[in-house]
Amino acid sequence: MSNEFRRAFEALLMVADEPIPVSLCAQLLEISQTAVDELAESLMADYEAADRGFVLRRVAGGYRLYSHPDMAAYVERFVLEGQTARLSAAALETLAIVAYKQPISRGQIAEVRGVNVDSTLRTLAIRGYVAEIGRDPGPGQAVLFGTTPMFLEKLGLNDVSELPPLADFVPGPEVMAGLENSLLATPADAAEAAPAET
Amino acid sequence: MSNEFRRAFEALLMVADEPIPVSLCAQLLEISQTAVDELAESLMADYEAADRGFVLRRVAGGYRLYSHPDMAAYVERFVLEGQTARLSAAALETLAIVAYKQPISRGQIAEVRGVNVDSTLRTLAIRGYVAEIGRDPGPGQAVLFGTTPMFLEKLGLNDVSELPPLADFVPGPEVMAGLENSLLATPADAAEAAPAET
Amino acid sequence: MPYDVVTAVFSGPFDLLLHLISKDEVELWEVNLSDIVDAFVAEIEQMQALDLDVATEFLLTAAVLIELKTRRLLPGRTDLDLDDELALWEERDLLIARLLECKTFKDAAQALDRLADRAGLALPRTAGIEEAFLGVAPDLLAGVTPDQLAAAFGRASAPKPVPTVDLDHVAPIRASVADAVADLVTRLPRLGPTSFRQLAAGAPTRLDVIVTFLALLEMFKQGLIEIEQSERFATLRVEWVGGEDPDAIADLFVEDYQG
Repeated sequence: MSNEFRRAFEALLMVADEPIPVSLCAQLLEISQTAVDELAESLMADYEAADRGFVLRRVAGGYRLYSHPDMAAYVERFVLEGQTARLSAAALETLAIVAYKQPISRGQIAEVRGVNVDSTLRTLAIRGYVAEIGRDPGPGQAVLFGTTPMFLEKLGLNDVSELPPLADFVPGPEVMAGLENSLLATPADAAEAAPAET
Repeated sequence: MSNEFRRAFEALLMVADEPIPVSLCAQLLEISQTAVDELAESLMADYEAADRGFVLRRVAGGYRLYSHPDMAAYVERFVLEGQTARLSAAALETLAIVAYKQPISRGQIAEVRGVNVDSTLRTLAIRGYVAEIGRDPGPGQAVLFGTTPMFLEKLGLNDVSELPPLADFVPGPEVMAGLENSLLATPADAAEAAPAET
Repeated sequence: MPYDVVTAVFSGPFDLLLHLISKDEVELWEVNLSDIVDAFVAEIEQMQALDLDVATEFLLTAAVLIELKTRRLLPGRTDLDLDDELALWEERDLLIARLLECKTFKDAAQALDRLADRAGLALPRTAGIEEAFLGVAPDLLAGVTPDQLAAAFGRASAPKPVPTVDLDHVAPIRASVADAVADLVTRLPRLGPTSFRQLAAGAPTRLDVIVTFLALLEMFKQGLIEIEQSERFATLRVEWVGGEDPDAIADLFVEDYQG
């Protein structure tokens, strides 16, 4: 099997978040599905022979790279001690925007928050709190996000309609005045004012 | 370097969705940061020697796996999302000013650009290239902006010190002389220096 | 906003001026200052909808350019005050320094763009934690109540504090431009044809000279005055063409500037 196809296949596997269907592999590499399977098998053998810390698996009709089961203990520690072990205040805000404004696109969330939300959304999606629930019919067909049944379950809700009404939280005039004053706030004040969400 | 550490490192890289900070690698593998760097370097060489379709890179202070740049054509066909729109010239120039002069206030950027930069800064923040990184301790306590880890990632840099030196872009004496001649103030000088003018 | 339309083409006054100077890149020094100044002013005139805050730097740059042009066109200036002369040179050097800085960052921006292009050929792995490990992962929503979520939404969607724009250097000029317009609107009809030099003769400071420029520029734009140059190397003549009721016009202007 040509080196070019092998390298291209590896590149695709590296950037894929989910198993890539065999048919899609074949289409992207412009080879037959049988050739894809052969390529995958030789790669699997390759990785095993080189004693890599990852494996290539065929799952649900597609191919995906996984961490090697032998290394599970390290991965578990990573999950527990890594950066994704906490829900930051920023992540909670992003989740709240998805919950109240769903369906909503990545760009719309970023507009509201004024910062890039790619990695936060990814974390929330990996954890199963939010998911893609559709596509914007407009040009660009942006992915639209919404909350999942797991999210509702974690918050003890039956339905998003049970979320507290927003009117209660629309800032009143005194908050607006406070905002204006906050221009003069010191960094220390600002840190205090932002509740430490975990 | 032990095979176990190498495999564990590869397994971690497989499940990370952002660069894994060197310190976290060291903590999880229970080896020194120097050892992590050595491990990473040997892996990079390893992947290159085996002509893999992916590369290991050190970006924004951590390690992360990427598809090989040679395979960009295949990967682009596959990953339609995340292909971010190009930054406008104005946004790029503002970004350059922030990158080279950080931490820098809105007013200081506006001074260099000669225009109000509020909307440009907001775009850069939403795109994740810049963020508020502090407050000027002086009167007014202006918000100070700096570049983000995502900026480093998008540029493939480990650290802002890897930016090409600003001195490389300072126009040469011929541009200086050209500008001076173009903006000559006195008719006498003009006559001398610009005989072609009619 | 019209401001954005303008900046889409030229991201600032220095950018615009650089563009005008190096348009005929062949021989930088053969560019005619008069042409540059005319083109620059023409560009500003297209920014009519631009509010003065945004336009200030454009106008200040224009003022320096116009003065440079005026000086260059004036023959035999033995009568000129040495302080004035030095001040103009300072203005010019400052402008050149800013143009150089602008060019430096323009070129740096292109280098960053190239770096990003190159880095963009490699895409990062984003798969994240595998399903098998999600059971181990700490519950990120543990202890989070619906009310906390609503509060988080309130924080996220609350209007951000309006960014403070440093107007310290603008504010006094704004006031003075309005004053200068008001002043000129009453003076000019009585003076008949005059020259910029005469008008600025009594100006106590550099700032007042610039403000007079800005005021004339604005009045020219509004069709209240004619600015003309009878021949090369002649003085810039200024003449009132705005009609008979200066008081009403003056009021209008002051409002315009402060609104």
